[in-house]
Amino acid sequence: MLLIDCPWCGPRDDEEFHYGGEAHILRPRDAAALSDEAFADYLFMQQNPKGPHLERWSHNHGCRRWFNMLRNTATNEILEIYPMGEKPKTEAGQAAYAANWRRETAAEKNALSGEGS
Amino acid sequence: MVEKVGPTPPGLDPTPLDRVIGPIGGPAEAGVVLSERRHWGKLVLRGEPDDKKFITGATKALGVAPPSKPNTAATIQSTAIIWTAPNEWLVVSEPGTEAALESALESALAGTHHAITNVSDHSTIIRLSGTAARAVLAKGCAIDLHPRVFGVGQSAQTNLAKAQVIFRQFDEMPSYDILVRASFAPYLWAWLTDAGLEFGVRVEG
Amino acid sequence: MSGQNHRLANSGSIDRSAPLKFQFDGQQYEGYKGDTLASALLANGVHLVGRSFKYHRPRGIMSAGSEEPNALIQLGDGNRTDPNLRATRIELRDGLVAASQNRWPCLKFDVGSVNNLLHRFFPAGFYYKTFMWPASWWLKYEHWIRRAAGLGKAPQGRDPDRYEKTHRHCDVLIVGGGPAGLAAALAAGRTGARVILVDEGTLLGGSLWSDLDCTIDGAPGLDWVRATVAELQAMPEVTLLIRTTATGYYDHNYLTLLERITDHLGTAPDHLPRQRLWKIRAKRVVLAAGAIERPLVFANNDRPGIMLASAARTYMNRFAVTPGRRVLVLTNNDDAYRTALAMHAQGVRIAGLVDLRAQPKGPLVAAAAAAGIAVHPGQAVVATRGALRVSSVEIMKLTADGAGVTGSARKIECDAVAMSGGWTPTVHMFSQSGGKLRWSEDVSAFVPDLSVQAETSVGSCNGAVSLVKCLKQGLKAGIEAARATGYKGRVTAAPNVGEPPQSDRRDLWVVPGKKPLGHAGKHFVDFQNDVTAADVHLAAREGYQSIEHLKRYTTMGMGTDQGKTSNINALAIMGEVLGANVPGADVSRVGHTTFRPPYTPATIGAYAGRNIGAFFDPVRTTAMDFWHREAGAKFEHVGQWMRAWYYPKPGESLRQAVDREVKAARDGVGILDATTLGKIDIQGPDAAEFLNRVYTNVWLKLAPGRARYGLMLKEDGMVMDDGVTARLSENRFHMTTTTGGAAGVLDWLEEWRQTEWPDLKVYITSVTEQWAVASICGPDCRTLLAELCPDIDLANDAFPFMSVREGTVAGIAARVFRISFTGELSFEINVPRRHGLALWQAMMEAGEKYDICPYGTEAMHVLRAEKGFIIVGQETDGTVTPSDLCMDWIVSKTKVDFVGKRALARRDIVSADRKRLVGLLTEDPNEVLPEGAQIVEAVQPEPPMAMIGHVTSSYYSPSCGRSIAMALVKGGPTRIGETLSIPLAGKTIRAVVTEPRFFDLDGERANG
Amino acid sequence: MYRQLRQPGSSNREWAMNTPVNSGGNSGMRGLRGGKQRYSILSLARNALSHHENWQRAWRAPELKPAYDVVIVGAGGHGLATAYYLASRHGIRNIAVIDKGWLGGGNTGRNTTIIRSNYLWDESAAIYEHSMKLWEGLSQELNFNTMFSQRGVLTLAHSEHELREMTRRVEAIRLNGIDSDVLNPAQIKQTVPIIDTDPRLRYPVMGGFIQRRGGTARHDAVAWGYARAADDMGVDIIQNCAVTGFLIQDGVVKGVETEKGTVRAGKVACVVAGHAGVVADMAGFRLPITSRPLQALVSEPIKPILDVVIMSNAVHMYVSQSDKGEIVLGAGADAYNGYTQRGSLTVPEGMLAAAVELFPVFSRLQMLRSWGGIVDTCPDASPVISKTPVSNLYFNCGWGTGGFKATPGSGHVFADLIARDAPNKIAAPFTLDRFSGGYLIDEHGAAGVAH
Ligand SMILES: Cc1cc2nc3c(=O)[nH]c(=O)nc-3n(C[C@H](O)[C@H](O)[C@H](O)COP(=O)(O)OP(=O)(O)OC[C@H]3O[C@@H](n4cnc5c(N)ncnc54)[C@H](O)[C@@H]3O)c2cc1C
Ligand SMILES: NC(=O)c1ccc[n+]([C@@H]2O[C@H](COP(=O)([O-])OP(=O)(O)OC[C@H]3O[C@@H](n4cnc5c(N)ncnc54)[C@H](O)[C@@H]3O)[C@@H](O)[C@H]2O)c1
Ligand SMILES: Cc1cc2nc3c(=O)[nH]c(=O)nc-3n(C[C@H](O)[C@H](O)[C@H](O)COP(=O)(O)O)c2cc1C
Ligand SMILES: [Zn+2]
Repeated sequence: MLLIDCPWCGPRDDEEFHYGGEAHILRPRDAAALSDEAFADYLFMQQNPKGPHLERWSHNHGCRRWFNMLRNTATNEILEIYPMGEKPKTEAGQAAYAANWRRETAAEKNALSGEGS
Repeated sequence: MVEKVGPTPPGLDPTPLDRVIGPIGGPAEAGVVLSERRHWGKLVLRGEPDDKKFITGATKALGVAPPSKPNTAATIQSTAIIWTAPNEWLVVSEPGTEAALESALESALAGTHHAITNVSDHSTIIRLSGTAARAVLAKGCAIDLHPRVFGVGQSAQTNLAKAQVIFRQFDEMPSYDILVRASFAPYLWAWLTDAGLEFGVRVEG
Repeated sequence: MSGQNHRLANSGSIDRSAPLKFQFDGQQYEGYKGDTLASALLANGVHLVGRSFKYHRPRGIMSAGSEEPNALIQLGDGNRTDPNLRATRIELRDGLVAASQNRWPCLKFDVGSVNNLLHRFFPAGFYYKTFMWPASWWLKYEHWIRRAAGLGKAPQGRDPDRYEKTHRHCDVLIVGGGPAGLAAALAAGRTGARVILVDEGTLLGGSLWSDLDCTIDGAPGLDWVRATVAELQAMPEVTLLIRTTATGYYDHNYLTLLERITDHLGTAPDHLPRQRLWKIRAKRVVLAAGAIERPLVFANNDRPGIMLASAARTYMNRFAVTPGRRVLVLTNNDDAYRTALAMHAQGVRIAGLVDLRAQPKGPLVAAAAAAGIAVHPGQAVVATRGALRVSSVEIMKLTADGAGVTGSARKIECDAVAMSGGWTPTVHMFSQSGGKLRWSEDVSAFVPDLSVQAETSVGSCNGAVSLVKCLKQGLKAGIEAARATGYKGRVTAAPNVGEPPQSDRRDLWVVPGKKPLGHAGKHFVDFQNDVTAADVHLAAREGYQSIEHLKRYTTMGMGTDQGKTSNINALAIMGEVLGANVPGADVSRVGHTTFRPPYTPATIGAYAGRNIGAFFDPVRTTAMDFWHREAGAKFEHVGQWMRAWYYPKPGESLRQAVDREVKAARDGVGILDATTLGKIDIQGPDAAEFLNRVYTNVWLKLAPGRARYGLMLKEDGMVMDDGVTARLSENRFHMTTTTGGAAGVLDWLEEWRQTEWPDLKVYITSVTEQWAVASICGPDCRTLLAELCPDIDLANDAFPFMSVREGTVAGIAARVFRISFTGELSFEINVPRRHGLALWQAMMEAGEKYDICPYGTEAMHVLRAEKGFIIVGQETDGTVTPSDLCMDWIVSKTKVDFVGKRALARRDIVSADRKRLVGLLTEDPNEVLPEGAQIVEAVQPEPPMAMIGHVTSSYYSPSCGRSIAMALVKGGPTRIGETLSIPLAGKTIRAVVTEPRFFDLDGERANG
Repeated sequence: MYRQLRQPGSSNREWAMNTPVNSGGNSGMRGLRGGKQRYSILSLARNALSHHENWQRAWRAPELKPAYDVVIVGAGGHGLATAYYLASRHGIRNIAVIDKGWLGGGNTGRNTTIIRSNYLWDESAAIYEHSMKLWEGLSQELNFNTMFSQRGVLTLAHSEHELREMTRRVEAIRLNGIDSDVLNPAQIKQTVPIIDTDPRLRYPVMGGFIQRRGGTARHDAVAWGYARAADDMGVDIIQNCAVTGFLIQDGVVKGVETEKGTVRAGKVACVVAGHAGVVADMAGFRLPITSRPLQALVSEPIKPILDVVIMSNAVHMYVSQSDKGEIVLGAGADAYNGYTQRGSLTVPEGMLAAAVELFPVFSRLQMLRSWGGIVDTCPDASPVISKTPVSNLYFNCGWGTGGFKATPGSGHVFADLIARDAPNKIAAPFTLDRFSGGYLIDEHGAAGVAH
């Protein structure tokens, strides 16, 4: 039973949370231009490392906020928790982030495109 | 063929627990005291905490600043403003006061990005009190309720048995007001009564 | 009956003033309060208590703790019977009824023991090699194998007891209440930290209850225990739990404790649970679980009367029971000398002290000699005798290397054997925590090495042998744990300890016998599962050399004791075998099997707790539920909700009731409780944009006061939910979802808003239960509503189809939607939940003159199917796109993006070959197809047949006067007009493909 | 590239059911073909006389050779079966099966052993039924008693919705030529007397269907039987030797790196279940797979009380009683990725409550041991049997919570894929290109618990 430190509510049992899979998946901006293969990559091909994993969680039985987390899937050790739209700050987190092949957050993506909404 | 109104006290609107609570009473020395708080007003207040206009507006309408500290509730007279998320509060007020409060908030917040939703009927409040209240909660709630950690003025949104709840502690007894969705209230009431069995349960009106 | 003929006259901590009667295998016995079933049986001279799993060999009590492999008991009777309980852990109570297991017809004469005679044919894994011919006979063989296996019997009825669970947090959790654990608790408790100390036994103090030869600060060890416990009890933040086993150690310092509350009371008071599962989140954990003595592996080491030396000492010192009158002690270490001396002091005759060590020395050895005990150094027990209890042993001189014996055998008469093969630290919880073990030559066992959680092991579970070390480690760990959680305190000096010294051990993993291993007698390693040293050799010979293969091939360590007394012996023997064959292989390389929860078997009911029966899953009901019930409705579970399914009049069948309800809804006025639909309040300047992104159709231009039907897709393009959403004002929408989808949709919206579109200014709030909803439909519904609703103009142009108005209905402030799921003129009236019942009653009352008819979910399904409206979850199953539903009209071609858009363009998704929605009309109009039936193009005489689709919805339609069905069929609309077959068991139904719409094709009726 | 084009529109149906089980020749073979000592009642008796001192090794402990025709990564049931069928059906015997641990120590050694073939979709039915047919002669073929026990698998329905889904599945199964009987609550009570069929239960037993040919097998024996038979034909099984990388030249795999050195190989086949993602990563591509803990537990052994396998989706639990007498229980996977072979307590708590709810007599039994495996699940809960972006490198994975039952069939069609470098008709729907095309074989939508 994981003890997850919700950035807002503090430490709670994993039962209160919803696991949202890999973090930092870039949703294609111009999906129409993508091949089926490239789109499948976005849709289905999630990182599945044995070791530090950047993932999203939501405290959905509490404050309903989403956040990012770095967890070692081989030990369940939680290494870092950081807000949605931000990058990890720990060394392990940055290494995991660098190893990701589609590292961009929604905020970054918007910044890239220079548009608001 | 059908009874017009349920065992709801005359002149009152029915609550989700009217047909569930059963007889009022129980041992005087019971470790657990349960009651329902009928139809308290409940407003969901949304707004950005870093928006000064919003905070001042809300403070003006409520008479107290919406708490910025997670897991706490601010109170003013009988009204409690419970932190539920970084941009969300639940305002619990005396029965019948919610409409006035809503319009006071609306006018105080005009021009800010905010939302107010009247959810007075979405949930009901079960009041749990008594020397064993903490032990009863602990049977279904995984968060630490030890007085060193969780005391008067604190609140939590969490699971209690199989229901999602928001509760806050309001005295040292300890006593808690537990907000639970209307349709889960009968389940939770039954569960609380059952969990209180070893301590004795008294039901109050 | 002379009774407790093995009870010592004095000593022990039993309550001699409280004699208790009990029954074992039908025979009456007496014991005392404070006894376990095992100690009471031994007091009565009963050693034979069970039969082994495979060979049905007679077995006696081997231990005094929860590691017991042999003494498994069926306790109690009726619905309160418990199989497989360890006699060593059952507290004696008056009237206790116990029986032995796995024997027939009786314990003394067990037919199953022919297995023992045929043992040669049953080596480890024999069943993998046989029972294969003829192939069809396996089920027959298996039937008998199954009957022979198993141990005790399950109760036959419902468990009358209740079980509870509770959560608890603490700063320091201490597992084990022996000297090490008590010391830790004392140190931590004195700082004011929140401490929980658990022990599975009935008394705190652990081994000090049997090691009476120890002193602390000059006084008996038990004095220190009493003082310590008293001090701990006085600390408000310290919780002491006895009869409580730490069963599991999970991630992030989450542990489970199983407390036995009423078992020892006999009859339990009603208000108390039988057991309670504590779920602890501890900041720090101190493990002080002690050590378990190992048996020695010698020929026929399993006869009743042969037990662990420390157990013999416990029975003597704690229970005032002697296991025998002539006790032979067999040891490879000093500790068993303590047992011999304790017995000797109580006047029990020591038949001999056989020591595997060639030259044992030290004070204990000297003391034994001084006491006149016959010590036989460098000797081994090579055989034992005695049918139902050991009666003699043979000893021989060991060769220098210990691999064999020389000289001639000497017989020694005895009626009990106390053996000691060293001690195995109880590292179960440590290992469960994820900690890494290391082989320690000091104790010849695994000890904690690397911790991975916030935990410390202390005392003999950490490899400490002396009491003083146990105390020191406990005190240190206690204070450090408290400090780590923010409390202040100093390490206190350990008390002065007086204890016998210990010298070296001689590990002889297999004590040699007269003949080669496996040729004469059985050297048991795992007593419960009848695994012998020869079986370990066999496994190695056959290639099952990994410790995990050894375990699974021989079932070593897989019994109810999980190998607590056998694992180290087995793996050491394997290490020896491999060491002989494979260079470099030794015990430490063999490794240990995985430790898993629970530490000892744990009642299933306790893990279920109160989450059964009424508490298994909440049942949700609406504000009008009471009315439906009174009206005699039949209910249907939809998700967690109870919904009125139909309202049969006396004598009516489902079909008759539904026909009537449908007719009323089409011809007069029908009323449905639609409360359970999910409702979401969406507010903010970007609310419309937000909807535009999550729905497939366009939303930006929807005018306030108007409503629109929307379809939500998953990102893979498959239909996820649908519902009508209304624009209440420029920046505010009221969304509805399916009943089952409500929670999921809310989470889905939040996810997209927070993670993908954080810039959108939208607030989302669930209001599902704020509103009670009565939906009325039918030609008369407008007139009816007009009577109750003075302030909304209900005329078509003032309140057009797909719009929303606010007003009062029956004097209640209401949100009225003009939408229709039945195709009829229809209004959905939303009022605050508290008024739901009043609204319903007012409608019923006012509607009486129109013969208003309540209809349930079944009629609703028929009504919508007649119109060809889909139900998510019935027409869809997570693999269906809007186009598959022939709902391309709702998918915007102009929007650049919405969730699921790109997925719809994938090559297999645009294939013409997909299954798409059609209608089906059976050739026989009275034939109603079963929902779920499969459709074929061509019927074959025999399966297999190629299926091209299946029936998703099917009803008798009173409005059409015939059956109707919807189906997903390959090619879909291209097949309209074709006749397809639905081959059912026994008959084939033929049906014509149509549009999936059957009634009111031009949609006029919704206008009234 | 790795797209093996499956013609859209080609029906998967006709071929599905009748593909001969022993395609590839050698049909009807029985027992071992190498020099191994055979197991039988006679050999058992003979060996008893020599105190069992003359039993041969079930498999050798060979040294890793520098090169093989085929290297199989992963000595679970599927990997070993692949080796066995490559050797026995395709005559390829210069094979190494390399495992990082002990053979059979992955999910094969820790599953709840349910075997059935009553799947909803044609493609699934085809492969699981193919497997079932192989199970039916497996002990004899391998000369190793796998204790395949066709005691029946009964799936319960607890609501109107489940009854409807049940009809859909039962009809599909029936038309696929697979056995299935519908039972009403009374018949269910008769079949399983300890089940609570009180209609007032929160999830009352409203009906069910039973596949009588379904059942269980002794999981370890399956791995051992295949290992022994493969070893008998010269296959090298290398234990305690993790594969750490691949030799890839110009998009073609040439061998693997291991803890014991480099091994060259003509073809490499990976069957590493929970570690599929990790191993694919070494080869430089990704799979649509997440690895999660799946937990199971057993009670203490008791005398027989449950003769069939029971599966229930609504209360979320499945259960059988093993030949040794334990009640074997399982449920769904944990919600988050993980390689710890343990999960959250919530899952066992849930399954035990469900078990007591349906079988009140379980309440006083005791849980003996609980554990977890690492299951590799695809978005559609169906497996991947496929070529990959790297030539001559093949993957068989994604069996998730339900691949034990597929062991023989999976190994059989995978061997065929490796030998011919092209999937046969049974394997074709399970290639990786389904994820880009979108033709998924979604077995969780309608089929419920995928065990
Ligand atoms: C608790 C549980 C219950 C289940 N219940 C059922 C059930 O009732 N019915 C059913 O049909 N299925 C069930 N399953 C699923 C089933 O167990 C698996 O699908 C199946 O056993 C997979 O077999 P495998 O041979 O592919 O994988 P595994 O047996 O897991 O074998 C994979 C092997 O690959 C090895 N490996 C991994 N990485 C490397 C590397 N880098 N180098 C070398 N070797 C490596 C591993 O050590 C392992 O031995 C269950 C699974 C679990 C966990
Ligand atoms: N070689 C040895 O290891 C050896 C030999 C003989 C005597 N001793 C003596 O034994 C004593 C050891 O003291 P200690 O405190 O380490 O151990 P202990 O055996 O005295 O106490 C351990 C306690 O832990 C409890 N326990 C174990 N697992 C548990 C669980 N999962 N849940 C709840 N309770 C559990 C047991 O009931 C026991 O009371 C010392 O006096 C030492 O000298 C040691
Ligand atoms: C069908 C089945 C039956 C089992 N029966 C037992 C048993 O009787 N005793 C036991 O200790 N473990 C039993 N186990 C569990 C194994 O001991 C072991 O926990 C499991 O295979 C996982 O391995 P691990 O715990 O070593 O990781 C059984 C496992 C399975 C799959
Ligand atoms: Zn939170």
